[in-house]
This record gives sequence, C-alpha cells and structure tokens, in this order.
Amino acid sequence: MLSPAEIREQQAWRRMGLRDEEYERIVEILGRDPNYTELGMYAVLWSEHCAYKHTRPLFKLFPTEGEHVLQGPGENAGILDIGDGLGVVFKVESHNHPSAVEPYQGAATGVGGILRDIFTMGARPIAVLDSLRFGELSEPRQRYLFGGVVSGISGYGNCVGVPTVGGEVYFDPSYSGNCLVNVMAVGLVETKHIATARASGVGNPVMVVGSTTGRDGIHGASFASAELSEENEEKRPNVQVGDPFTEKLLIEACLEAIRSGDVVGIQDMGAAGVTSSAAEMATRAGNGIELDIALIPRREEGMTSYEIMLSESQERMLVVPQAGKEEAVREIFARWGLHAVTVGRVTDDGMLRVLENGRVVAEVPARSLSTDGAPTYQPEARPPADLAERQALDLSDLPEPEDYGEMLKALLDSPTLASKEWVYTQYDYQVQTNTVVGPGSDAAVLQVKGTKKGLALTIDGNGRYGYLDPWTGGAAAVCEAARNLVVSGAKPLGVTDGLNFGNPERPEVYWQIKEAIRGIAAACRALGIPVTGGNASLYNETNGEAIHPTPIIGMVGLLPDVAKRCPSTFSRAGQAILLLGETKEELGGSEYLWLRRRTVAGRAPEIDLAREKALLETVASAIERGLIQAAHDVSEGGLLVAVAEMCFGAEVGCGIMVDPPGRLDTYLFSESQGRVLVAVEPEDAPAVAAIADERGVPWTLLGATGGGTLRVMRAGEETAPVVNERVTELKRIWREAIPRRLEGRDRA
Amino acid sequence: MRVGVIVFPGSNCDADVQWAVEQVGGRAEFVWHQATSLAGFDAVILPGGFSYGDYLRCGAIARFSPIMGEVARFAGEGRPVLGICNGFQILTEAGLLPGVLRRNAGLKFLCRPVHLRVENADTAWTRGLQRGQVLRLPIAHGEGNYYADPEELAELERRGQVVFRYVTNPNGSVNNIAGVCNREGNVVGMMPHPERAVTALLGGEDGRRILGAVLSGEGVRAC
Amino acid sequence: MWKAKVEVMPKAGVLDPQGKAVQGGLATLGFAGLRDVRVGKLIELRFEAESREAARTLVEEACRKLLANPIIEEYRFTVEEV
Amino acid sequence: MWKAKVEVMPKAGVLDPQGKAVQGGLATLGFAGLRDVRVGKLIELRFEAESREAARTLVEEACRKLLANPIIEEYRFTVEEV
Ligand SMILES: Nc1ncnc2c1ncn2[C@@H]1O[C@H](COP(=O)(O)OP(=O)(O)O)[C@@H](O)[C@H]1O
Ligand SMILES: [Mg+2]
Repeated sequence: MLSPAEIREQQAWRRMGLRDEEYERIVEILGRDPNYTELGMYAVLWSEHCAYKHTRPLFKLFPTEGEHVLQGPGENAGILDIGDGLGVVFKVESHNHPSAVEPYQGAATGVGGILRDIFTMGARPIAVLDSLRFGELSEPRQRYLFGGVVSGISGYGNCVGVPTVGGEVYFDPSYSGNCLVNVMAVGLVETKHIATARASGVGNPVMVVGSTTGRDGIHGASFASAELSEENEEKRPNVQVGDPFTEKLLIEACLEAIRSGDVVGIQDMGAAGVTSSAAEMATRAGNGIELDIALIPRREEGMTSYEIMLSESQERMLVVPQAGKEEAVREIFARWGLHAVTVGRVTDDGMLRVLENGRVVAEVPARSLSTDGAPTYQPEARPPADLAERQALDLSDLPEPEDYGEMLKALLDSPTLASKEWVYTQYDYQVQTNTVVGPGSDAAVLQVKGTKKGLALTIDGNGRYGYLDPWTGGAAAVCEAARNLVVSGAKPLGVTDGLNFGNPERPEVYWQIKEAIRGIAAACRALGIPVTGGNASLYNETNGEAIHPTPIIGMVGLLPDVAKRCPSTFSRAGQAILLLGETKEELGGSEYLWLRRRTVAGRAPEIDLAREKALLETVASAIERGLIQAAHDVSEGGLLVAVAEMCFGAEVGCGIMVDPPGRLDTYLFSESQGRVLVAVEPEDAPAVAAIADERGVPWTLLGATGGGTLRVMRAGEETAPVVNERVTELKRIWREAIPRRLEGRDRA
Repeated sequence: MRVGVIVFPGSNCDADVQWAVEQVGGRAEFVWHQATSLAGFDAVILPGGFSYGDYLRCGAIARFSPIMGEVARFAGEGRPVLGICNGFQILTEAGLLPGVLRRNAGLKFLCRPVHLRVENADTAWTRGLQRGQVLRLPIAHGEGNYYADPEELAELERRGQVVFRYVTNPNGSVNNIAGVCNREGNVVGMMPHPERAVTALLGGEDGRRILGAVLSGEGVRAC
Repeated sequence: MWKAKVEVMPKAGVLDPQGKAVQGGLATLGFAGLRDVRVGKLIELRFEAESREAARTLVEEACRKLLANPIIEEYRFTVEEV
Repeated sequence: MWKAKVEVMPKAGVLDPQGKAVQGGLATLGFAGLRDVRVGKLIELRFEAESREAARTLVEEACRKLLANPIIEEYRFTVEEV
C-alpha cells in the first residue's frame, strides 16, 4: 500500500478512476492527504456505479409520490402499499459488465444482489424478472453469453427459491461488446415489519452477517464505471462467485431477525462492500460507525485493510441490532448456519472510523462517502451530429414483400420476436405457488395469498427507439409496461427504472441520458405512475462504441381480484377481434425494417401520452366490465405479429380484414404505439366500441377468431388472402427460432 | 391428519407443501432437519428445493441430517412418506427408494407442465387415483433423470414399483419413470410437483388427489 | 497434514450426457479425431491424520458415504503427505 | 490413440461453494480434522493425434476454449498414448 506521499507522487487516484479535482476535494474534506485505504474507499464510492454522479441531478425530474407510495427513492428499494397491511417492494439492478466478462457468475450474482436489496427491507422476495440484451446469435460469442447468462439466472434464482416469472430478450449488434443484464426483484412485506437501512441509536452494535470476506470483486464498482476495453482487461476484478444456497439461508435468517424486532437497521453489502454499507447506514441516520476489520470473518489469509474494506464478496449484510440483543441475533443466524459477528458500534461523530486491531487505519466523514456526499456532474449535452441522418427513412426503394406469409414467418423467426420459451423453461417460474400467469404472456400475474388480490409484473424497453429518439425510448418503455399490465387486468402502481447508456462524458450520450429521463418522467406523470427507485449503468461502451440508449422500465400493478385477470391469447372460435388505437405509417426502428434492410433508421414511433392514457382507461374499463375475452398489446413486430401471438396459446386461428390507406407492409408491420388487440364476444363488441368512442380512442373491427389458419384479406379481395398460414406451422417457427440457432440448425 | 414437512437447509418448496396440504384440508407442520422425532405425525413429506445447494449431488448431504434416521424408522413402520423433487432425490440417496436421479439429458433445468400416467394406484399416495389415468403436473428440476441399473430396473417393473411414468420423456429417465415407491408402497418419490397443482387458479388440480390420498385416511389404511 | 485427490467418474456403461455435450462442443470448435469424452469430478481434501493408513481409511469412507454414488459413479483416490 | 486427463479447479481466492458444502457435509459425517475441500472437474478425452506434441496442442486449445473458464478456473492436464 502506498504512503500518502507516494500517492501524490504517482497520482495514484487516477488508476482508481478518480479525477484530479476529486482527489483535491477529498483532501479538502479530510483536511489532509488520504491514506491508501481511504483513497480506495472514496474511489469506489465515488464511482459512477455507486454515486450516480451524472444521473443523480436528473432524477429530480421523476414524479416520486402517489397514494400507494410507502417508500420512494432513497432506501434499498421502493415500496407500494397494496392494502391488507401489505407492501410490494421492488427494484431493478444491472450486472452488465460482470456478465460480459463471466456470463454465468455475472448474471447469478446480479440476481443475488438485487434479492438482497429486497429482503433487506424486511420483504420476502416473491419474483424475479430479467431484461437481457445481446448481439446477434449468429456470433458464437453471443451464443456463449446468452446461454451463460440464462443459466446463471436459472442457477441462482431456482436455488434460492424465488420464481423468475418474466422478462425480455432483444438481440441487436449494438450489444455485441456490451451485453445488458438487468434484473428486477419483487418482494412482499407486512408493512408493520418494514426494515430500514439506518444505523440508528448511538452505542448500538454493528454486526457483519452471512458469508465470509475474500478478495473477490475488489473495485468491482469502479470496473462497472469504466468502458470495457482491451487495456483494462487485467484491471478486471476477481470475479465474484455466487452462492445461492448461502443466500437462501441469509434470506430466512434476515427475515427472522427483522421480525424478532431486535434489528434496528440492516443493509446488504453490494458494490463497494462494507465501505458502502457502513457509510450509507451511518449517513441515513446522521450517525457515525466505528468498526474493527480484524473482527470480520474472512476466508483468505493476509488481507489488507484496503482489501477488506473494498471486497465485494457476496451474500453478506451489515446489521445494527438493539444494544444487548447481539446474542439473540447471533443465535438466529447460527440456527441457519451463518455467522453474525459484532465488529463495531454506532457513534455520534458522523465518522466512518476503521480500525485494525484497535489501530485507526481509515477515518473519514461517512456522509462524504455516501451518495449525498459525492460530486455530481452535468456535462455538456448535445444531440448526435448524425441525428437527422438516423431519422431519415425513404421507403421508395423498399418494395413491398412479395409474399406476406413468408414475411410473417421471417418475423416470427427473428430471435427478438420469437418465443422465449428456451429461456424461461430454464427458470423455476412456479416455486412459492403464487404464479397464476407465468412467463410468455404480456405480464406475469401472481396471487397474493390470504387475499383475493393479484400482482402483475412486467419489464420493458426498446433500445432502437432510444437510438432514434431517446425521449421516445424512455416514454415508450413506460407506456409499453403500463399497457402490458393493463391488458392483464391490473392497475399500474409504480415504476423502477434501469438506465443503460454509454459514456456520459460524451455530449451525445449525456444528451441521450437527459432525454430518456425526461421521456420517462413525462410518461410517468401523464399516466400517474410514480417512480420509486431504479438503477443506472453507464459506460456501456466497447472500444468507443456505445450501446443503443436502453432505458428499461420495471412496473408493478395490482388486480383487486386475481380471478379477473385477462388472458393474452384467443381461447376459442367465434370471437370478434378489435384493434384499439391507431396504426400510423411508422416503420422507423421496426424489426421489419431491420430484417429487410439491417438498419435502424427513421423516426421512432410517436408517443402521444394523452392518447395512451385514454387507451389504457378504455382497456381497463372494458376488462373491468367483463367485456374482454383476451387482450394483447401491439409492440415489436407490429400488428400481424401480435395477432399471430394471440393465435398461439390455444392454437386458435383467425381471419382479419384490412383496408390500409397506404402500403400494406407499413400497416401490418408498423410499430405504432398505443395499440391493443382485444377479443370479445360478438355481442359485446358495440359496448367496447362505445367505451372507446367515449374516450376518443379509435377502434377497428378487424375480424374474428376461428379455423386453424391465420388469414389476412384486403378489403374487396376476400377470396385471395395475402396471408393464409397454418397456426401450428407459424407457432413451430416462432418456438424454434432461438433453439435452432443455438443448435446450429437451419429453419426447417 | 398431521403432516410433517421436513425442512432442510435449502428446501424451498416447504411452505408450498404446507399451503397445498392446507388447501386439501389437512394440517402441515414444519420439522427442522435437526429434529429427531416425528412423534404425532401421520405422514411425512420431504419437499423440493436445493438442500445444501445440491452442490455435490442432489440430496447427497441432506440424507445425513439427524431427522433422516427418524424418517427411515417412520417409513419402516409402514407409514406414508412422500418425497417431491429434491425430496425424492434425498430418499434415493438415503436408500429408502431405489435408483438415483442424474442430470437431465438436455443438461438444462426444465420447468413446465408434463403429463404422467399412473402406473400403480395402490401406494399410500396414489390410492385416490386410477391406474392408467393421465395427470398433468408441473416439473421443475435440473436433475430428474431417473436411473437404476438394468437388473434393479427389471425388479422395479416386476414388482410394480414404478408409480408414475411420463407420457413424453422430458429428461432422459429410464423407462420414462417419473416416480417410484418402495416395495411396501408407503414410501413414494416423484419428480413432478403435486403441491403446485391444487387450485384451478394455479393451472390445475391434479395434485390434490395425491396429497389428499393420505389426508382422507386412505393412505394410512393402505399400509 | 494430508492431501487427498479423489476422482469420481461416471461408471462405464452409464450414459454421460455431460461428456457427450463436451464432445459435441469440442467437435464444433474443430477438435478432429475425438473418440470419447467423460466428465467427472475432482475433489481435493486437506486434512489431519495420524498415518497414511488412517488417512486412506478416512478418504475411503468419505467416498463411500458421500462423494460418490455407487449406482452411477466409480471413484479412486490418492493421498500424499504435505 | 491418446488419452488426456484434464483437471479443472477453481482458482485460489475464488469462492468455491461446492467445496464448502462438501466440507460441511463431511464434517457432519464425523470426518474430523478436515482443513479444506475444493471441488473441480475431471475430464477424460480419447482422441487421435500424430504425435505427443500435436496431442498436447489439441488439449491445450480445448482447455482454453471450452473446458476451463480462465477467469475463475485453472487447469492442468496430462496426455499419454494408449
Ligand atoms: N428473459 C426472459 N425471462 C423470462 N421470461 C421472458 C424472458 N423474455 C421473454 N419472456 C417472456 O415472454 C414474454 C414475451 O416477451 P416480449 O415479446 O418481450 O413481451 P412484451 O412485448 O409483451 O413485453 C414476456 O412477457 C415474458 O413473459
Ligand atoms: Mg406485450
């Protein structure tokens, strides 16, 4: 470890990712030069990953209040009140960089980390959702990453016994060098047992519980805050290995300890390990913490104070029990085979004081380390120079497809649109016996035992829209998530956002971040859905190439009566199919355009928030009145793909009649927002139309369910359908698209 | 009827089994793996999950838990014992059921509904069913690939110890075996999860008959 | 202090899907001439024992009781003093 | 025909939950004096190659590309003619 003088001489902070002015700020705070351990602590906690230096100033744009909000941003996760003395705790977290390096463990520890954010609030985790982005499956490396990430999530989630009930997967070359792995976890808490992450009560002991501390993941947070490149290859931290078995024990032990009433505060050790949990817990309570690292149980010999303070060993928590209750807490953990060791106490001086065998090795104001104390930046923001070029799209030299049936098959065979069964059958989506609607629908629906209620969960985002127009990318993600909940019969209650972008120090990236956040905020305000927390992952770049700006929205909704959930697929013949909303000539950023041209171009589909709201109200009201037999939102792939998906569930075909004013491909494959397909009993169609009319929502009677084929007719040409394909064949292609690519098979 | 649900470190279907038993009108209580008595219980269920993380072989470590001696005694008295998924694996490792469960042939964890044919309706847990009847139950396992060596297998078939067979084999199990019982028929192990299929809301009720067999007293009478 | 190296391999005659998968994987990577792949476990133990004899007895018992399942696996081991 | 024995073990310092679980399991079984357990993979390959040199090159490449994950595992191997 370098001396303070050597640190200055070598400008060692730069290697740790700190700027010169940040180092000077540390000197100012301390009134002296930091020692090596202290410098490391600041470096990690002031990393983008921990401190949100570039995004924090923008978060104030989000609406964070609402009648259901029990806990907004600021704690480990947000909480929504669902009545009956229960709260839903939820949050999303990214594990992009670790997964790009070691997909299995990167994704596995991502699941472990976000689950700890949930049970640290006193909630039992009840669901996981995963939002994934990879490059194209034609590349062997992408197949390796995809397979590894999915089995990592499966390996961890299944073992801890939390069902993975939903998610999304997109494939686009922009993610080739930087896959995205965002995981959302959801928990249920009795509101009287909500725990906080505050180190309250001067003199209370501070305990380390769970796993032992090793040298893994040191500087993981800084690593997550830098671009991936060849040069920083050897800077890669020791990869953290997840131990879901220990996590399962930790869940049970922590929940038991919290319920016992003996615990004052509890916080998981995530990025930046004990440094971050101690600094944050102390800061939230306005106190200090003193701890002796010699007391922390470790699994390796000869660890330095620096290593112990920065280790990101998994499955650990910091617990502040009531003074005198250490033994009771220790016993609870011992019963679960876990250690709980007193390592320090809460002080009144606001300092995070680190001792090693009684000798002070670091001493800094806790607040200065915490998110509140870190510097913030609002660098220059400027639209990309080629924005106009990106948004230009001339269809005149794109002839309409000759065979619409083949075009539909090509779309269903696109891995982005295809069935994700290969993914979710690897997840235990039923453990805990709450899963009423599992993966494969618009939203997952869980029953809430002991009540009639249901929770609906979804996670959505589209990086291509973000690339063409980041405001729209943000707003569209919110609207799609809300639509997915509403078509399932739920009322959206709250949002957690996952912001995935490139290097914020580049003006066009910072512009994307700002625009996306503005878009999310505007949509949340318009739809009346508060944001209760989220995560930002920046520096998703490889060798100077940024990912598409990819804001992701996780959303939770409530069904007063879970028995009234609405399915997303046709159940039988003879029902009328209505399209609610308007189809515009919007091929920009569509999967169709990608398949035909391999380009992401044009204007992102337009978002009209007032119309979106009217649409959601229409659907909600029609479902509420029992008029809807099935409802499905129209998203990537456009209208025809959405119709096909509705056929697949029970293998019920349909015929639809179209009469587009312009090109037929634009009508069938445009990804216009604000559209929902519904199946209704014929006699109910007028009532549904009336509800739509009342709210000014355009509607179209498209056709009817029935038969074993999917048929598309142009008005006036009923005898010569432009599409006439067997549903079973379409479904086969759609189900096979991903496995066949992984197994190197051609489309049969 | 009191059902003891054994909780090993890493069990994660324990609460599900308790809930399911209650749904079919029984009472279930947890028994910690370090307990040494099953006094007062009429039946015992070893639930699914990942005992000790299943890091070595599924069920290999759990079978040494203190309670397992008592489970063996309980089973030896002819009383009903059911192992579901990880519980089945533990029972085979403990030698209370024949065979072993290997990694799925596809090497992937597999969660989905399957169809099972009832092969033996005379066990403590299948009295409520009919031979040849087809049930729909969910599976969720990475190591459900049943194996017994050829002689043992022939014996099992001869004695009717195969309780359930997959209609379509999802995992490579020999003879499509999804569940087996001991010679006496009071100890049954199965990979599918009956506790996940006890209400229509969760997608099916076929599991009720299995859990219910013991509760109605039929299972106890069977022995 | 003793160190034991325990090798647990699928028994001959028992299908080894993992070995098959690795074989397939290596073949796609262009490993020509591959005839057979078997995948097993390697377990390294460090422990105290009075004598080589005692050390072997301990490991033998660990194998029989826990480390290998005789229905599908076979084991062998070496011990050395360290 | 050549036979290679590849040993893949978790790197020192990397958490080995399997090893930890086995250690705990053996302890409950009464295996006293156990200090450390690590669990890895043992892969046996049989294949054709021109020479020992060629055989080693093939296996080395198989290890790097597929059999071991260099970020968390280390490997060593032996080859012999059979
Ligand atoms: N990574 C995944 N994990 C779990 N479920 C997934 C995953 N990807 C997709 N799914 C399931 O497939 C459904 C369809 O996915 P998607 O087409 O993205 O839905 P939507 O457009 O309605 O959001 C999802 O709602 C989800 O239930
Ligand atoms: Mg949808």
